[in-house]
Amino acid sequence: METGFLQEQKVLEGDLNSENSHQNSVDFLMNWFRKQSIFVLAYGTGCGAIEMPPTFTSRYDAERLGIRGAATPRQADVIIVSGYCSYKTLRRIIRTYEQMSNPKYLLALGSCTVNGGMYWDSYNTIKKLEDYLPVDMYVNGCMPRPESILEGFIALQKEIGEGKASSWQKYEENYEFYRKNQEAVLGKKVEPSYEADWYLYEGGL
Amino acid sequence: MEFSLYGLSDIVLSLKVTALANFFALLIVLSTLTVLFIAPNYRLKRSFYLLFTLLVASLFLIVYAHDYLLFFIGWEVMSISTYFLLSFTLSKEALHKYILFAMASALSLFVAILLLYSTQHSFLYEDAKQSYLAMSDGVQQLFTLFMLIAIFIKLGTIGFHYWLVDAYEESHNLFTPFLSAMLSKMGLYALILFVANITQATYVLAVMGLLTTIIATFKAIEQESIKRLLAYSSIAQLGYIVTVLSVADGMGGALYHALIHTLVKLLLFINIAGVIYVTQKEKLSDLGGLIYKLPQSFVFLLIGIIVLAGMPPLGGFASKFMIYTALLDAKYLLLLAGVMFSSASAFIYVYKLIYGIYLGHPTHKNLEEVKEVPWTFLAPQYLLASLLVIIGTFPGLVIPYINRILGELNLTLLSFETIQTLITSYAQYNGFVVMGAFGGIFVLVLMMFMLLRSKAKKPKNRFDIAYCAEEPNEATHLHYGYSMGQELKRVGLIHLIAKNSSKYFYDFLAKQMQYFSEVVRKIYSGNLLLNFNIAVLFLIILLLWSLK
Amino acid sequence: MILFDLLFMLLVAYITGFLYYGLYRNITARFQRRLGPPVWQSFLDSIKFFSKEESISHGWMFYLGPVIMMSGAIMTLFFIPLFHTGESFKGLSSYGNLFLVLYLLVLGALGNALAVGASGNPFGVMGVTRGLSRLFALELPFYISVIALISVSGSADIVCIAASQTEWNAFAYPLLFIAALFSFVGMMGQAPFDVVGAPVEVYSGPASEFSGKFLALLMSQSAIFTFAKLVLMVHLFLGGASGFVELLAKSFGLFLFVIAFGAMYGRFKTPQSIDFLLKVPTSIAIVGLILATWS
Amino acid sequence: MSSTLFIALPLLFGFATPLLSRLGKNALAYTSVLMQLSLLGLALSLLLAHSSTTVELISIAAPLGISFVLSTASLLMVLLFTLLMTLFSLYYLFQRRANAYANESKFFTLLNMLLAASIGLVLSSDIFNIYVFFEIAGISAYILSAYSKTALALESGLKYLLTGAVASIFLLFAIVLIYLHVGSLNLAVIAEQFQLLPYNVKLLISLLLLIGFGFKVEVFPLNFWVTDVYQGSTSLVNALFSGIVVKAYLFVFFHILYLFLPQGEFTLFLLYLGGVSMLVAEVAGLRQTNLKRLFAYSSLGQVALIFVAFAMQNIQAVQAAFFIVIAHSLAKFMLFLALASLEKTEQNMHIDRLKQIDSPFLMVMMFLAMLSLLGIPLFVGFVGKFLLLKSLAVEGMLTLLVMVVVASFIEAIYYFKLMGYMLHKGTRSEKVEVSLGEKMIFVSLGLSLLLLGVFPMSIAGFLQNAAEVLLDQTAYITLLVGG
Amino acid sequence: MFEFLNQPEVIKTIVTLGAMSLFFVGLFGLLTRKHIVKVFISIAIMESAIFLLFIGLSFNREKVAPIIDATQTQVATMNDPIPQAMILTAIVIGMAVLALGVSFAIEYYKLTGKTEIDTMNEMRF
Repeated sequence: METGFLQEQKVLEGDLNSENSHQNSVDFLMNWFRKQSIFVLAYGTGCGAIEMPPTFTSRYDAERLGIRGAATPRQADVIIVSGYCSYKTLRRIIRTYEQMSNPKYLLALGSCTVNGGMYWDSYNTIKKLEDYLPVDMYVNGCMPRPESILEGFIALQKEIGEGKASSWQKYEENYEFYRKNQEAVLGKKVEPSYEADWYLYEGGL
Repeated sequence: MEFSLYGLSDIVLSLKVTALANFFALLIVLSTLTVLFIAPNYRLKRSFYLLFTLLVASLFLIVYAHDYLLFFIGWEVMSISTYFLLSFTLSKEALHKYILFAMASALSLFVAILLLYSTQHSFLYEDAKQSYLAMSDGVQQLFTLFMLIAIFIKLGTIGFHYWLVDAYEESHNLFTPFLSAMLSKMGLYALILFVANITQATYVLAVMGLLTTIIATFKAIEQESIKRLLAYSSIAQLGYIVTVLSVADGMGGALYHALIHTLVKLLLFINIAGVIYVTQKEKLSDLGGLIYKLPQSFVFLLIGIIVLAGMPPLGGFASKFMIYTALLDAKYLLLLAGVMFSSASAFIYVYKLIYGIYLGHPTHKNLEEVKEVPWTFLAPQYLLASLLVIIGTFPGLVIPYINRILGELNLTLLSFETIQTLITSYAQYNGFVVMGAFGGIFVLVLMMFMLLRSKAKKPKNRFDIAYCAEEPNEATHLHYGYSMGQELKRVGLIHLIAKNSSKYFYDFLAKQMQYFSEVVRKIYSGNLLLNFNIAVLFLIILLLWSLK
Repeated sequence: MILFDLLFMLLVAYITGFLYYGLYRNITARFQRRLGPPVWQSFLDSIKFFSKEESISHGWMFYLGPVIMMSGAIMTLFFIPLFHTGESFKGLSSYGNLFLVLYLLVLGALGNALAVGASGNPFGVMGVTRGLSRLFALELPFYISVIALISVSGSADIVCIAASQTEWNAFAYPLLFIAALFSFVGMMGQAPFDVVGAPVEVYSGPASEFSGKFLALLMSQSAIFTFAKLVLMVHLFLGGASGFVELLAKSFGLFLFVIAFGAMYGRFKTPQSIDFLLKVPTSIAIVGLILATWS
Repeated sequence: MSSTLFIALPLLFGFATPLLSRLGKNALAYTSVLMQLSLLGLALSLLLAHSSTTVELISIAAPLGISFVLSTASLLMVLLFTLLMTLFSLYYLFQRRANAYANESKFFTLLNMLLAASIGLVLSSDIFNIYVFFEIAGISAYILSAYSKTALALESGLKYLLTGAVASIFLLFAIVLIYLHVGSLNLAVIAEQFQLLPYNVKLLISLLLLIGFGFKVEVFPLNFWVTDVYQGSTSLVNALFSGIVVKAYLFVFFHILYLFLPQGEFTLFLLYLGGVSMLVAEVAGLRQTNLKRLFAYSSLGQVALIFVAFAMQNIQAVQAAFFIVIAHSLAKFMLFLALASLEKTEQNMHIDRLKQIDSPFLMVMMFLAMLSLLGIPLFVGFVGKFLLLKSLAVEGMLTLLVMVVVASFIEAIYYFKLMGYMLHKGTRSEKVEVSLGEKMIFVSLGLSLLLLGVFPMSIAGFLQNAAEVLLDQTAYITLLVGG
Repeated sequence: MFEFLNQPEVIKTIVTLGAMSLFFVGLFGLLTRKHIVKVFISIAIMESAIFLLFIGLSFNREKVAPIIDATQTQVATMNDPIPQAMILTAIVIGMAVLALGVSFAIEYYKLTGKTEIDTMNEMRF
């Protein structure tokens, strides 16, 4: 009988391996791989970033679940919006999100991303992240402890494995909506000045 | 063909067709043709062509001369015609620097050959060895000193390279390829003659060669001007040859590398000439991002730098391999390590070169509007690049020719089996297999890679890069690598190389010379009284001296 | 037959490489008192990246970069024999030599550097700059050691060098081995010489612009390349290998040492690492060379 | 009779100039050309008809007389002088600078006196005659130097005169001593008996001769006046000074030296004296910015080179010396004429002005002359320098060889500095017109430099013959005394 | 009383010593005097010293003047005429040179006002 974090590991892995349906075998395989390997952009957008280092280091060791940090958006699968999000940060988050390659997922921490939280009447923070970027998973708490974040990741992994986590497709489908909201906050000459490339896709190499 | 000069029966001169001479003559023909190919792009005066013809003629004279007097005459004519060719573009200071070194080279060669003549009364190459042996020890050293100074100045060996870099940088773009490919080779030819005919000044060559390769490489890394960078690279490459000539069986490697270096420097300088022709910019910091504007040029420069860095599978590796095994054979292990070290350091400037010009971001608006260089620039590059690829694939191809030269010089022949392989006592190398394997693997990997499901999409503009979530724009400084290598100066040993320059020495020398002149010309003070006194003093001294 | 051999070598290298990488992550985790990912985690990562829906390419040079790097790794592998005895699994080593391998070791990295340059990402170029600056210092002790070995064994053929060892070169010439190990740690991208891809400082350096399948390819080549380098070291210093068990044991031992070394030390800055490499390991190597060849 | 003509004709013409100038505006220039041409023709005909050394005696009484010896060597010098004078007259004719020489007839008188004296120096075999021609050449040179009567010209004339006077005193002293001991003025007689004299007398005479001629042949501590004189005089006159006068003095000095001065250590001393002169002159010239003065320093260096070559005292070196004499005379003559053409507005040219001048033709010609002076192959300067250095090497005088080469290098520094100024890229404001006649002269001089450089064998035999004759002491003595 | 002075050796010694001292006086003047005219005078003194020396040493009291007429036909008993001829020539030349020099000096003085030779260094270095 394992004790301590070894036992916890077992519980979490058991949760991961639940069966899923409505996918063909290739998709299933792909999603299984995606689920097993999650690269999280090391980008602290708000106060909740303080909880991320313990999550990824020795105490909580997210790597045992295949979750590890990535420095650049090009390599990341998940971006964590950790708490309140000022306009200034939003601009960066949007750019980073658009630079990540599909499939990509967004994990939002804390109540501030849901409804503004304690910044509900702030003049320079957004209230509802959903209006600007699609969110795959919310993790509640102010701030969520690393356990909660791990919980959130596991839930995300589960959704990925089942093929349900498809916010990136939602973003592409409803781009005008998101774009309008973004421009409403960030102004007409909203950065990024380039257009989302898949939107005007011209073919690859 | 033997004849005498100046109606003096005691001087026998001779022109002779030898395999060595043919080898260099071939290089001259190749360089001349390729360089003339790009000439129509420039508006040049007729006198330029006249002088160029004179230069080429003098090169042929140097190569086919079979005695040191004709050789010297060719050498001087080469220096002077080069002077006037350089005068079309060089600044006054650079020009003066060039000619002073050229004259110093010519005059020390003159002294050397006269010393040679003084014992056996012959300038012929065949008698050189005997003449040398007939000298006393001190004169032998003096002779070697003068001869090597002459050669080193032409080669631009470190310490004697002060003129070379400026001359290369400021010379006409048409002329730089020739300067690097041919004129420095004449120094090499002199060195080969010296080593083969007279004596192998082992330690001097080894030390100078090694210092040259290492110092020039690190100097090249510092440069921001393309032509300066390539000039230092030329110096370093010739340093390899000087090093390898210090060992007994190094001649094969030296000749091989001379061939490769000629081809690659022609290729690189013509490429650079093309880039400068279309962009009018000569600094790495003013260029950048040209890869999609000048794709063909990019590929040729790529081939050039692969050869320059000595990377397999192209010809550069074959010659480096010959050099390494020659040094290994002679058990000059630390020397070999030093040469390999500088060869590894060369990657930096090689990358800096291609990055600064073709990769990264364009630094000026008008760089985004340039077109591919004219075909007159591309055609010689096609020729040279294909030659380099062929030599890389069949590295044994030139061995029979080199063997013919070696046989003529009574040196150990290189072993030769098939044209695909290079065989030395330590190892063999099959260029065909390496090239084939690389090509095959590359194609297979590429095909499999392209079959992958993942779409490769292209960003809409060049500012879409991962930049710490910031949005760069026109004003952002994105072209970074052209100043590559600056941080190396923080390393103590390299700082030592970067900080010091022969410039300080020569400036010091010039200043002292001027002071000296200032003192000496006080004699001509215009004061008759003083001078009469001096004259009488002279008379008295003479009297005392003769009465002693 | 040779094609089969090559394919087999590739397979072995691929599997072993990923295995080693998994073990590397696991063992490093243990050093840090955590559990670490499963052994096959690196493989999963690479397949995940292969299966990304899209990947960003900055033009054809960028596209070709990882391919060149992969080709370089495979070339390196092919020109190093797996075993120094027997007929099979020699790869193409009879057509090449140690000098060729030394150059092939950097071929891929240079090819990739072009791609990084073409991407236009200044952080990538910063990484490349660091890498190239460090490269020559890194190579010098290794070169000296290798030259000494070639000179001692009288051949630049890897098989001959491996076969000529009556006792392991590592014990016969300990100074050379120590110097070469310093370089080897750097070549494996381990601390204290891992400044090239430092994620926090230069945004993961050369890799910063690679996404999706490009990154996956880079990961795969890294696995193959690691294995190739380990085999080279085994042949040069650890008496070679005549069977899989011996090869794996020796190479894993070496690998273990390298990662342990890497886990224990902090990171040198670029000039620091150059300075260190040019002073300490180079001096050791020179002394070693003199001792080895003095006669 | 013919060799006397070389002296008589110019003198005659010189003193007839006041009459000739009455004939018309350009009569003097044209007749001068004619006269020089006839002299040249005479010299050429002598060259063609010439077989062996001839002596010509103007007798006064049976044992006394003035004798001229026309050997191959002296014929060579005469040819050179007449050729240069011809070119000079032609240049004068074409250039038409009447305002610079207001009193043309006097100028021509002096020119012809100079020529006659120079030729006289070369031909005389009588030491007192040498003294007389020495003085005549001197006086005409002083006046020519001070001719324009500006402060600079007068200063240079005065300096020239003072040094010349002192030199002549020493020479006269030497001659007096010689006569007192030998009792004859004939060079051959002196040569026969000189070796019998006591050592101290020989020494004193040698030193006095060295000092006397040393001023004129411009060796190191005695050449301080040269640069001032060149700077103060006009370029036209300088062309003659460096082309003719110095060469005559050099020739006669070494002629005397070969005949009766002590050998051995003294020769070695002369060699090193020449080497040091050359080095000092070139070093001193390094920072010079006044063109005329710069060329003067260069002349000093070149003359010292000739000095070394003559002092070597073997056939090859003397042949080399003749080559350098020819090369230097032609090239310096050309340079000074070019300078005269450039100096239309300003007398003392600063080298900076070379940047302004727009005259490709003159530039090219000056390049040719300078390259020849520097001893670049394909030019005649190289042949001389090469032969000299070769014989130095063969004799094993390596120190001297290195000295000469170093001096050549220093000379190259400032000549190439000049060329750098001439090649300067930028706008050139001063256009210099060069008439067709002038061009012809320059081209012929330049071509001769090139042709002699490429085909030196055409004159090498002649020069070797001249060298042999000059060195052959016994033949000279038998010719004059025994014959 | 001064009969011994008639001895040729004594005469020659006196002449030599006298001429040489004159020469050195001139030389001293040449080397130390700055005024141009004094320099010319020094030169003239030096010249005269040599003339004296020559004439003094070549003249023989025993012999007669070298004039050939009806009575004098023996060349052997005549004094050598050449020194006198030479010295006459030299005096003429020396005179001419000095006259020329003085005329230069006058012209120069008119132009610049300088009389000292050490200040005549408009051209130097």
